[in-house]
Amino acid sequence: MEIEFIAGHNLYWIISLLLLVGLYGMLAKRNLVKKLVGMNIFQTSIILFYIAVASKRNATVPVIDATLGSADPAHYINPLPHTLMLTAIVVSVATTGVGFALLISIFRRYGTLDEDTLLKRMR
Amino acid sequence: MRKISLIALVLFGALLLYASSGLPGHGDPDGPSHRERSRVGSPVAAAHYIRHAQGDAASPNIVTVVLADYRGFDTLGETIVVLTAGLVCTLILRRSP
Amino acid sequence: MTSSSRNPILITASRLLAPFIQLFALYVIFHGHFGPGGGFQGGAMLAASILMLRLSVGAERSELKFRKSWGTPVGALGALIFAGTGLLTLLLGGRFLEYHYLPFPDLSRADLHSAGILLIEVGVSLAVMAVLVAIYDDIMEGPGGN
Amino acid sequence: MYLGLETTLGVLLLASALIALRLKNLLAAAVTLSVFSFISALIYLVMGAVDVAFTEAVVGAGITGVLFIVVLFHTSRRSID
Repeated sequence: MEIEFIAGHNLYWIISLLLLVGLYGMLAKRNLVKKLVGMNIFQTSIILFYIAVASKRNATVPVIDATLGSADPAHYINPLPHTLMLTAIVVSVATTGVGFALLISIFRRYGTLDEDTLLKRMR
Repeated sequence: MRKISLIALVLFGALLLYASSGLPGHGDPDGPSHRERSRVGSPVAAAHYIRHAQGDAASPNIVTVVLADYRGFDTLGETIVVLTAGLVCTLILRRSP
Repeated sequence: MTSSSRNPILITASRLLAPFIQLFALYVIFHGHFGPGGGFQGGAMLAASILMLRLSVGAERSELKFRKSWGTPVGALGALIFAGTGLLTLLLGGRFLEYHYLPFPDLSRADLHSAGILLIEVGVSLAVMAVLVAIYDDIMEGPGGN
Repeated sequence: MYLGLETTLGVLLLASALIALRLKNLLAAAVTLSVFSFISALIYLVMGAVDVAFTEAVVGAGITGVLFIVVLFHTSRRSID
């Protein structure tokens, strides 16, 4: 446990805790809107993990600078995870919209969003 | 909250913390995805993209070039996923009761 | 929830701000080659401006900008622009989305790729804008709603 | 790069996530989720992902917040946990 290891890995620990917080929200909370909040936190932690893996010390943003040129890839941050996560964010808001549609449909039919009451009324 | 889900959550967290110790350090320039060649000698995609993006598509923003040119088929799939999500919303909410 | 507010400050400010937001969104879409930006961000900004109008001036008057029935057709049109660019290069002898077969004369290979990326960004932004506005409209206007 | 700044913002992110899950007023939880999105956009910006930060700031803080609040006005606004 030297100091370099902690400085290099503390962000991963924070991301793991964030993923656990999102999973806790999805498992333990009884309100369905709270479950969606937990799902958003979960998605953000995964996106954050990809961006953390992509970052590179002593490198700049992935837009080609004329003074640096594109000869040495060590000058630029890895652009591939950025691309994948860019589409993942927009897809995540669209899927959250589908979740909202299901939520409103459930509320119109059963009149509640609490999980236990919902399971009782569905019986 | 039931006890078994709490136990599963704690075990999952311990597994995540254990697995993250095997990753390269944050911002390490010698990480596996930042190298020119992988461990078995095949070229890594990111270095190729950074080298050739401006020459191939005349645009300095590498993310845009990878998004729409090198991986354009992937983006087509994502667009269709977004469109499908909109259609599903319409089908769920505007259905006559 | 009332669909329009009665506050004149909100109505005036949002009607004044919306064209500038849309102008900046167009700048983001068409400047995506040279700086941060692109189709996804620009489409989301266009959708945000239309959602702001929907919330402030009411659904009836904001329908002058984007009708409620346009959601699915415009989204499908965006995906069709994307797929049509790929099919065009396929018909002209290349592979799917191989932009240097596009029929623009007097352009070098790299500039043809740049033009193809621009076409695709327009399609993506149309699809994203239409779908995000359509989700909002569906939530507001479903059967049994207000 | 800015490891101290990233860690500080990460702790703020955890705190806002926990607050968003604990609040009983769902409208306040939705607004706290917007705050969460903004802090995560800041972290992306510090890590050098400008495009992702831009998308997160527009989508996560603008459109997701609007959709959450509209859904809350159509359903119930209080939660029992």
